[in-house]
Amino acid sequence: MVDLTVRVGPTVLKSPLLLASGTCGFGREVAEYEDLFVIGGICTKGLTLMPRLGNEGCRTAETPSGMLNSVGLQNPGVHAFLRDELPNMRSFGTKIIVNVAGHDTDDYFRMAQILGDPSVPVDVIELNLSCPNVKEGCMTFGASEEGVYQIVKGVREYTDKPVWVKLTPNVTSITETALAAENAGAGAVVLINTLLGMAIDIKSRRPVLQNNTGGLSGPAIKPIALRMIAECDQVLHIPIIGCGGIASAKDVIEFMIAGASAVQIGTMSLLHPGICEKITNDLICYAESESIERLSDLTGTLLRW
Amino acid sequence: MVDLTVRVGPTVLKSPLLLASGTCGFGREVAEYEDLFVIGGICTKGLTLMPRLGNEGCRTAETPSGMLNSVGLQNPGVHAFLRDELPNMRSFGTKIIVNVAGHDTDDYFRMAQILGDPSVPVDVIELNLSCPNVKEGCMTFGASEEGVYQIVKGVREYTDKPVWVKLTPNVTSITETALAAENAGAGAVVLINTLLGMAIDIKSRRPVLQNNTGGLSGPAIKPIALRMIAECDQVLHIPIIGCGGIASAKDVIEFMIAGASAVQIGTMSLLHPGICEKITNDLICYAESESIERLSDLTGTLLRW
Amino acid sequence: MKKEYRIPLLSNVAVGSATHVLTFRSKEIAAAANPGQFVNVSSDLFLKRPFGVLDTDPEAGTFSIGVRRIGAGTGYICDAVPGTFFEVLGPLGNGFVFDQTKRIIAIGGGTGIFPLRFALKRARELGIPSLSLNGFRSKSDIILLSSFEEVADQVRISTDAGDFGTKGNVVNLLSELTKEEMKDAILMTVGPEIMMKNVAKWADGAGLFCQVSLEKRMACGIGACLVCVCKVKAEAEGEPFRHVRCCKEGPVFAASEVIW
Amino acid sequence: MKKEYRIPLLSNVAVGSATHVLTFRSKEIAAAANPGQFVNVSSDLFLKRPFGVLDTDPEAGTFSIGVRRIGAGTGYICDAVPGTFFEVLGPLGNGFVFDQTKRIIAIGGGTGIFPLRFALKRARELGIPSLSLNGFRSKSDIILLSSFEEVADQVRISTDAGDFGTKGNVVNLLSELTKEEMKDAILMTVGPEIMMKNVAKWADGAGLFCQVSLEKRMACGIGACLVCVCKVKAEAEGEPFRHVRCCKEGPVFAASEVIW
Ligand SMILES: Cc1cc2nc3c(=O)[nH]c(=O)nc-3n(C[C@H](O)[C@H](O)[C@H](O)COP(=O)(O)OP(=O)(O)OC[C@H]3O[C@@H](n4cnc5c(N)ncnc54)[C@H](O)[C@@H]3O)c2cc1C
Ligand SMILES: Cc1cc2nc3c(=O)[nH]c(=O)nc-3n(C[C@H](O)[C@H](O)[C@H](O)COP(=O)(O)OP(=O)(O)OC[C@H]3O[C@@H](n4cnc5c(N)ncnc54)[C@H](O)[C@@H]3O)c2cc1C
Ligand SMILES: Cc1cc2nc3c(=O)[nH]c(=O)nc-3n(C[C@H](O)[C@H](O)[C@H](O)COP(=O)(O)O)c2cc1C
Ligand SMILES: Cc1cc2nc3c(=O)[nH]c(=O)nc-3n(C[C@H](O)[C@H](O)[C@H](O)COP(=O)(O)O)c2cc1C
Ligand code: FES
Ligand code: FES
Repeated sequence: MVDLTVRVGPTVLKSPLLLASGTCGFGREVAEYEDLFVIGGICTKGLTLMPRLGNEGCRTAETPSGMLNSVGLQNPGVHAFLRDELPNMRSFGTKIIVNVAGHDTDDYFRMAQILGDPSVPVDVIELNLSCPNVKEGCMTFGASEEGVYQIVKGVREYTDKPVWVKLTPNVTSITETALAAENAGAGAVVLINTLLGMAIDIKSRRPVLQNNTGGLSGPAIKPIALRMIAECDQVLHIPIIGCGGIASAKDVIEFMIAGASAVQIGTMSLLHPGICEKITNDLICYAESESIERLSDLTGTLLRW
Repeated sequence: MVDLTVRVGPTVLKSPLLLASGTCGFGREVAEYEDLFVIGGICTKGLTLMPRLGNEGCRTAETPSGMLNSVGLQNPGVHAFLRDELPNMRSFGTKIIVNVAGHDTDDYFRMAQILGDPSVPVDVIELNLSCPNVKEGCMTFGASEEGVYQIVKGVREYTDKPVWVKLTPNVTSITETALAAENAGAGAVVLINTLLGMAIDIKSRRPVLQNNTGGLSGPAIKPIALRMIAECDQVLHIPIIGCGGIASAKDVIEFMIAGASAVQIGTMSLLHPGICEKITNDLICYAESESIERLSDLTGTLLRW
Repeated sequence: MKKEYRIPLLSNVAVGSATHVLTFRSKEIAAAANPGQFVNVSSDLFLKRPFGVLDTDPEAGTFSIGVRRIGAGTGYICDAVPGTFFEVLGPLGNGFVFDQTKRIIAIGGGTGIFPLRFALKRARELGIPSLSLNGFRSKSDIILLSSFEEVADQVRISTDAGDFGTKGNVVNLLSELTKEEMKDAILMTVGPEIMMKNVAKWADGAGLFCQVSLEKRMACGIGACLVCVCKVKAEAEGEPFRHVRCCKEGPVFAASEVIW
Repeated sequence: MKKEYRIPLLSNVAVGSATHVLTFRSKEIAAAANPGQFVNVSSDLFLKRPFGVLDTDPEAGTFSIGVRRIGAGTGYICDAVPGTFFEVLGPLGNGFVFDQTKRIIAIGGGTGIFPLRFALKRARELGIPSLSLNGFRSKSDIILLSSFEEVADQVRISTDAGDFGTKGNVVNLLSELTKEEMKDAILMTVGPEIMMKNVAKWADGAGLFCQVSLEKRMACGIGACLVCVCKVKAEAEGEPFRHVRCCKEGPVFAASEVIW
């Protein structure tokens, strides 16, 4: 039987499949549909230091093969998370990746200090430098090399836990921000967060989303994610976690071939809870029919023309 | 009856519908399916100074609600175009927008000189600073303010004809490159060209496209195009031509509300030749049911939250 | 473990000009659904569409929904032929609460009448007296009248046009209620937001407990993505309000909680 | 003016394990299609799929295609039930040339046999003697044999497995031809690229004119987008080669032009 285990630096995941931040809350709901014990890990909804109510009004719009969201980081704050959610999450028996977002560099450092403490049972800190739906912080940092470098470097001083850096695709050169993350000590980069988009209601002549813009996710963005991963795979020395529109085992294989050590499933797991089980089964079938012993052998095997 | 006429600076178009560059060749094929006399104009396949054979091998891949192409600017060169295609194009009775692409700044200047000559019957020069499928030039220029400014400024010295600048969405800030175009004297900006993407064949572990990457077009990219147009509409003083995934009259209206004075239809006209006639009819119905006298009144009427 | 079902459409019956009743086979949903809960149904578009459960037949293992044609998604669903397969999640959310209910007044408008039909049926099963008040634009828009008469003790109709029942909207029907009819009654209302808001206001004035079923754009429908939140009153001090999930904590809320 | 047709599927017949013959109603396509031309057919995916025309019935106003199940697009098409509507462009491209043809040898493999069936039918109508050589993997893969026997003067089969006809591939069939049979013959070949390449090589050796039908990924199918180009010999000096559109200048080319 194929070995689904993958490594992301020091972190060993039971499977390359992770649930993406913001699309599985803190796992409670998806746990009713999916055996989380067999997946690689679960990324929490983006946490901030203080609780956030998120954006008001309409938060989603449907688009061709995708959706826009502008949740705006609604979350209970890091302290309530530790108290009310983490113990339950630990019971899933899978890796817990905590997605953190800040207004300013200090926010990131303080959260890294809290979550990075060895006594706090979280496995990985995922720095969200890419949320397009809040006015301050986040994507602003992720859009420049300096922003990424500064935050990752700072965070590294507060924790020895693996730090993954989730980057925004809304940049001219993804390799530059990815390299900045690597140089600052990131354990891995996560590619990609959502692309900034808009939907318009022609009746009211208003943006459908009350935040005016939102993040585009789903299969529509898959070709962009694949390209960015393949680009980064040529220059990075740290692992890449792929994300963006993954809907099938075939997609997972494409992302791994492009350079991903593991992948995150977001929108399609939202729309089809239980999808990880199906993808896992299909990955096993594929590996058996292709006589692949370790799925991780696929990573970065792209043959360029 | 509604007035479909729109103005793009000094250029009066019979309708806001243009056929996008590269998706209608030089109009010969589409003229068999579509009455080009009633549309606003037709943008030629990207021309280069010398003929180009384009990329070898597979040039297209299907993606969810979109496609990748890597034609690589196959074209007969500007001289053969003037001799073999332009006379026929003029017979369509619509505006001719010539899309030009160069290896280097000089290429653009020379083509502007040739096409910008008052004796050459082309109406508009569209500078393609955004083709992702050629190794040199094009997108490299369009990705930076300086690149855009330098080329547009230079081209302006060679011609008095309207110069539209087609920008790449593969940038951190579209308003910066758009403003650079405006400051350099562009008559309009065209937003957007394709997003850089990749597709992978898991059997061969190779990119489907022999050029490795290609440009993503079609409805998948529509939300990104809309957002970029709405962003630019807030800062620009020159007109915007919208492009990206337009498939229906509703889409045209959304693009106009977001800020577009006219729109280009690319991929969906490829897949459904004859679509302009349908969209035109639907636009007329819409305008009548909403008592809109001039369709151009829609432009830039977005009510932000 | 819960799952996304792939189930066939058994029948599709047009009721009124732009409304269809669709019946699906699903033992599990038929057995588990409660009034006010909804199902999230696929179409040929990207996101599923939420619809309140209209009826269940646990013995036959079927359930039905009423669908008004609005846009492309409901268009696809209304046009589907029996035998077509759909991906369906459900039953989802929290429905109406019937505990200690002595008398029910169900107030519906638009597509809101569908879940109320199920609530009235349940009330009948529980032996709770019920009164159904439904508002329509005009006589020709009235649908499912006999179906409501089957399950409600009394059915009253208002029409904006005044060509059937009371002229005006459902609030006019409410204001015609006798003291007797109002006594100990619990209100359940589903319909356009403005209607529910007015019903809630009326209920507040009348001192009656009122449950409302809110509608928000949804993606997952199971509480995972937070795109469907409703604004409700704060619990803790200092909080201006709370954002709760329409699909998980709702869609039915106590009207007194809702910030309109 | 040409147009994109929206036409119903009339019948869908499985022929062999993974191959279907689908018949559509379209007076226009039935009247206009020539052998070797193709139609571009929608599915539930983004791009249309190209298929060679297998047969036409201009009187009934119908045409048919043969479809081998390959991926999601052909899967959708093979599973479609009669009554389903498809968007279809066609007939497209340049088909086989019959001018001054004294004798035809049609050499097919895989899905290539479908357009050849139409070419043989046309040859019969034109009174041109014909010989059909089709290669299959094994006896159980042989399809449409009687249909070819209807229209070709002679039909010969090769199977890789050797359990029917000549053992080996179609080139083995070619090498068995007599001088008589080869005399003045024009070859028409459609099938896997490697097969056509070998046939073309053989034809070159034998001094016979050979037409091949190439397959490239397409988007528009009408010549507007340039994604489907084939590499053919240069015309002008200094040109290394030319890129011509499979969908417009092709799909049928003189084998001697093609750069494999
Ligand atoms: C809990 C709940 C129960 C519902 N019950 C019923 C019912 O029993 N019968 C019925 O006919 N309708 C019901 N609706 C409304 C129904 O979901 C919408 O009419 C439908 O989603 C419209 O889809 P569309 O593609 O036709 O419209 P479009 O306007 O094209 O849809 C665009 C997007 O907006 C969303 N949307 C549009 N209108 C609504 C709405 N009113 N509520 C939520 N999302 C919306 C769609 O889901 C889609 O994502 C219910 C909605 C909710 C939230
Ligand atoms: C001129 C021409 C005539 C053809 N005639 C026939 C015929 O008569 N019968 C038949 O069964 N098949 C024929 N084919 C091949 C048929 O078009 C493909 O098998 C089909 O497109 C595969 O689609 P899919 O979604 O099942 O496969 P996928 O591999 O999933 O398709 C992915 C993409 O690749 C393209 N593609 C895949 N294979 C081919 C191919 N061989 N040629 C061109 N594009 C391809 C698809 O169109 C699609 O865009 C013909 C192809 C061409 C170009
Ligand atoms: C509703 C929603 C909420 C999201 N919230 C977050 C978040 O809090 N933090 C984050 O890093 N990414 C967030 N994302 C982005 C996803 O984690 C993922 O990067 C993106 O959706 C692309 O992957 P997909 O196409 O598989 O969804 C969110 C996405 C969606 C759809
Ligand atoms: C096959 C193909 C070829 C294209 N060639 C060109 C080109 O030569 N020059 C150019 O500026 N844009 C070119 N484009 C980009 C389109 O003009 C358009 O900007 C883009 O496809 C987005 O619009 P759409 O989604 O409507 O297709 C090409 C697009 C496609 C699909
Ligand atoms: S729709 Fe996802 S939380 Fe309600
Ligand atoms: S498929 Fe568009 S030119 Fe051939």
